Amino acid sequence: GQDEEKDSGNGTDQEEFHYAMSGLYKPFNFKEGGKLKGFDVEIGEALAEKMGMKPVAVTNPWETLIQGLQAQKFDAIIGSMTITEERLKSVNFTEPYYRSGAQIFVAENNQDISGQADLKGKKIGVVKASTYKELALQNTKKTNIVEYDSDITALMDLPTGRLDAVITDQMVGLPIIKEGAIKIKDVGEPMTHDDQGIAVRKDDHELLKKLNKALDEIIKDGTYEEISKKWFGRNILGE
Amino acid sequence: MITISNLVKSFGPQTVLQGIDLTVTEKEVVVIIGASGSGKSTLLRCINFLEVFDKGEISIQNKKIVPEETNLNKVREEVGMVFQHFNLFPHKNVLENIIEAPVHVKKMDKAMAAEKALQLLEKVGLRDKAYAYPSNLSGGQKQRVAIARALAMEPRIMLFDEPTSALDPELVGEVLQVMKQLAKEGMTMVVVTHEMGFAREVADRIVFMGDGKILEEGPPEQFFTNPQHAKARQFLNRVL
Amino acid sequence: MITISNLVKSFGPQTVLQGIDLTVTEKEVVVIIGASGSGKSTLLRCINFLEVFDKGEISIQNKKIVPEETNLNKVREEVGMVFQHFNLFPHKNVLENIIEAPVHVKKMDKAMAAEKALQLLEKVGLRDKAYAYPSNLSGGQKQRVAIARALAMEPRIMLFDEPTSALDPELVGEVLQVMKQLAKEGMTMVVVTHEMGFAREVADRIVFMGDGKILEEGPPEQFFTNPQHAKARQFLNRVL
Amino acid sequence: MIIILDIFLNTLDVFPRAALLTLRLTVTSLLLGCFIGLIIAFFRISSNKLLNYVATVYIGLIRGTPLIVQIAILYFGIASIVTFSQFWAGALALAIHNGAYIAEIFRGAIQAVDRGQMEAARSLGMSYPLAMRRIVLPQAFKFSIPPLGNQFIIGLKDSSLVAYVGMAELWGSGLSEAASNYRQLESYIVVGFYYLALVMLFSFLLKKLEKRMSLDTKLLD
Amino acid sequence: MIIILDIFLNTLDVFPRAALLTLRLTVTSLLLGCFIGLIIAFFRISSNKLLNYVATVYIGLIRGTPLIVQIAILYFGIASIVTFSQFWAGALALAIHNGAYIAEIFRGAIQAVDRGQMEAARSLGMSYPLAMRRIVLPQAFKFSIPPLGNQFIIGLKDSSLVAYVGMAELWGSGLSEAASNYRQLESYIVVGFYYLALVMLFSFLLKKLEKRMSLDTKLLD
Ligand SMILES: Nc1ncnc2c1ncn2[C@@H]1O[C@H](COP(=O)(O)OP(=O)(O)OP(=O)(O)O)[C@@H](O)[C@H]1O
Ligand SMILES: Nc1ncnc2c1ncn2[C@@H]1O[C@H](COP(=O)(O)OP(=O)(O)OP(=O)(O)O)[C@@H](O)[C@H]1O
Ligand SMILES: [Mg+2]
Ligand SMILES: [Mg+2]
Repeated sequence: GQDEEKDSGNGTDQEEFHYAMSGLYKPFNFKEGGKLKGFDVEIGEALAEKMGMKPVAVTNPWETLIQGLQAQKFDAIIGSMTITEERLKSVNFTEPYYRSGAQIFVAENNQDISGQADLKGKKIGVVKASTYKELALQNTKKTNIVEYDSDITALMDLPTGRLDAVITDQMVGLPIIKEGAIKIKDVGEPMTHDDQGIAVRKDDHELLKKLNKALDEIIKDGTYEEISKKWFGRNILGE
Repeated sequence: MITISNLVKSFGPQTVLQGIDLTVTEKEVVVIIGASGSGKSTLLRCINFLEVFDKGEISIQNKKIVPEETNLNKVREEVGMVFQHFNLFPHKNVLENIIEAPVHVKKMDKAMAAEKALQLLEKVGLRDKAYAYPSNLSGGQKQRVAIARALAMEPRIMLFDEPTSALDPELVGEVLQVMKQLAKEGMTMVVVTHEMGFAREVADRIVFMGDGKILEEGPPEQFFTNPQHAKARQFLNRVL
Repeated sequence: MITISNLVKSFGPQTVLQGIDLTVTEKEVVVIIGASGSGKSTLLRCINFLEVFDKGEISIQNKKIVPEETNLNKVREEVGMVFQHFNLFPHKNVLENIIEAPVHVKKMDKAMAAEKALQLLEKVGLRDKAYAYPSNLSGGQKQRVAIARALAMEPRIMLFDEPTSALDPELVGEVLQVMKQLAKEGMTMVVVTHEMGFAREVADRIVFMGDGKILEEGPPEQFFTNPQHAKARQFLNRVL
Repeated sequence: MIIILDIFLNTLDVFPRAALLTLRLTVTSLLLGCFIGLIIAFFRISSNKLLNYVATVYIGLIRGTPLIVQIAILYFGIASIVTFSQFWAGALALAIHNGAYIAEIFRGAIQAVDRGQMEAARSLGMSYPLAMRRIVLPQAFKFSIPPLGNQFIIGLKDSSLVAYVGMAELWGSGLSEAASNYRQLESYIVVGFYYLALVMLFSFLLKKLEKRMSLDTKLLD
Repeated sequence: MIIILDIFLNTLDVFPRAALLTLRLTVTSLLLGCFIGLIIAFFRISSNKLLNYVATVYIGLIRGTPLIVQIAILYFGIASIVTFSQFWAGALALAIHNGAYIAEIFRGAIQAVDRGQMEAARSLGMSYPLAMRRIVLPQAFKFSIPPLGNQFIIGLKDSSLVAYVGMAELWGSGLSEAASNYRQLESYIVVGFYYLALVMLFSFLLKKLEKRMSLDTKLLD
């Protein structure tokens, strides 16, 4: 439990940096053997080091991440959150820490859907409170959209036939296809190019400044590239 | 009519019937008496195969009944039973109680069954209660309905297990009256009762049970005036 | 000792006590009798303030008790009560039952309370049951413990509400014996009972209640041999 | 307060429909659950050791694990055999859950019917199934009305857990709503009121039914 | 089957610890719940109209809405007043939920103690609180052991719902595990077994306790 983290490392008197994610978004953030792992987790650790703080990664349900941030349950969200106008009303974002795109995934044996044009009237799964819901709405009726807690659960429901397609980040689906863990495939071009940012509270200008500075530093000194290569085999910062 | 030989029945370690031999002939009225726990009810329930017995034989109408082979439901149609606690069906009215089995077991036409039920109710003096529910009847009325219900299946034998002992004293008479009438009409009856007056007046034979055995039997005059077995004397001293 | 004047008590629409006037003097034994439902228990419970009465006054030891102003717990310390159903505390043994109130209400030293409790048990003949639990006592023993428990608070008055009517007949004597002893020692007592023999022998005065009123009172000799009120005569005819 | 009222008014196109879905889900799963429950109850009272064992294990598994775990397992487990729509997958999961509890209700009710009723029926020549159907079950049914009603209300609340598999019933809609208006607390309170209203409605109907029944059962002896 | 065993063995560093957290959560929330329950039970039996009303509304709200909705509301509601750690926020939410059910258990148990006990105690000069504490409550406590044990088992299973607020107890860990090994069904079955083991353990302990208690209560009259 995260409650134990407070008393875990009092050897140093470093200030703690609590950053949150859903923990259900492999390979960006997920738990293995009870330990949080993934790209987001390591970015957070690298940033904390630059800021001279002690990193503490925590999980929180995706749909309540912003609420949790505002309730001061943690200091920042490093959870693969896309920067949107809507979200900017509630929180501030750092510069993008990676760029990705929304991708359509379908069951491996699906022959009907080969791109965005085929989504009309299809049952589409997305994660709750995601930007992908808006994308889905552009292509199908509201009643055809099924919302999940986790992208992985949504993808799992493709082979069962309960869903025709899932829209989520390309980086989430591609490793699964590579592992062959769920029988799915990606179709068509990425639908968007999204900037992913680190969210902080609106009034927390100091942390925003420090995070942007630290982000710049890890990109410049190659730490970022190292982490990115480890998880994706390439640099996902993009342009 | 009924021939029982060497009937043995145990509940767990306790042997409740220890080899009963008993014959009941056509139109005979046999009254079984004995102390509480002596096995009277168990014997009656065995005759109706409501209890599975361990050893022995029961023949009804000269046919040996083997529980595994015989359709016991058919046997039970021939053997009516009246219980101490009436066991009327509370969710059905008096008429429905009576026609339930004729209609659903004998597949009798409903209207015909109802007509016959009303005749039976007439006979037990409850014609006007045909549409009452059991909860609105007195104990004596309930028991008379229960008798009519059993008679509706036109059984050849009627078993009564203490039919009056759950009744207020002032209601006992009306039930005994119906039973006497039945005996007079020639029904074969086996009656467990504590009503010694009834036994004396109506029984053709008294069977006295103790400890799961028949200790003494004989015509009522002889049994009541000159009981042979010590336990019978003791019992009579207590109840008379 | 106790002065009750114009006591009125209703339960909903039913007026159970319709203006009771009664005085009990020091060391007097008053026995209240009357038909079931006449208000005897209610009167007793009012004296102990277990019931809130509607009108009237009760003074104890010449002090008028106003329920809102007086510490009723203090009053109850002075007025012991024995109930028909004993109401022993089942999770405590006999000794603990007796010392419970002295220790926790009067803050008496535990050892001292226990010593006194043993003396009281001696008095009611149950010294050897000090460590038994209520469930292992007979009804008569329970009631004697209940009396000892009430006495342990050293009350000035003892109220008894049918202390023997929940007992098997053969156990009534032992409880009455203890009560007689108590009366002989000069305890002020108000007793509701159906034991006419006890009333006749021990009472200084009989109070006869009917319909929530005191219909007649007087010394037992006079009351039992020559009752004035028609209802009293009727009542005595029934119970004697 | 104003925010809550605001959200309430703004969601009038969403939540009432979601409440209907919740109701449909509840009623469907309870009816299916009664069916399962009746069968399992017969297994429990049967003298057949195997049937008995099946019923005991089933009830033990269901009562020994959280509903959310059961829903998750059934949702994916059933999918590997046959594909149901989301609604039916959810309803079936709830029905299998409720079935265990309803089985115990029916068993209790059947055993609460006086043994003399079965004996009297048998002594009239009725077969066991006939006696069960015509004499025992109608009486048992009356005994089971109050606990069944209670189970219905529990089932209504429990249906919120199928939001986990993405169903847009009341709670699922509440989650979506809150995620898009960033007013979690207030949105959840509005959802809570919908549930409360449904539960109160059902408690009320239930009490009426019970009163009517108890008038009827005055006829019982 | 092999996959299940595999997952079981691979998660031996996760799930047993998660099970412990589930236990801690359950015990903490039940103890807190007993405390809340006792107070609310007194409110319910009190003659004070206001306290009575408070208790009735509290119990009605809790029993009229799904636990998941309550957890969500309390998690964010409490957060807007005072910040608790995740553990305490979850435990408190469960406690407030269980408190309502436990209050009804205690109320029933107190009312099951013979009225004569209170009267006898009062007649000996004991004050109401003293009589309640020394005479009525010890007896009520015995009556409430079986339903409390039952509530404990319900609470154990219900604790799975705090996974919603991100706690890594059994079910939360199961979700995480499944999201990383892509083996949902099998992971959930493993979690189910952990719950089953805990529930069976507690049922067993409970039966022992009840047996011991019933030996004790032979001493009651
Ligand atoms: N179903 C049962 N299981 C165990 N023991 C039983 C059962 N039915 C009866 N017995 C026992 O068998 C013995 C005989 O019982 P039975 O009812 O036949 O006696 P009875 O002569 O009818 O007595 P009563 O006059 O009290 O009705 C008793 O000791 C009784 O306890
Ligand atoms: N708590 C109560 N609520 C309502 N009515 C009550 C209550 N207690 C007593 N009564 C009614 O008050 C009347 C007098 O009761 P009470 O117990 O004082 O009579 P009693 O003379 O002691 O009778 P008994 O000899 O049966 O004990 C009765 O009609 C009774 O039903
Ligand atoms: Mg018998
Ligand atoms: Mg009285």
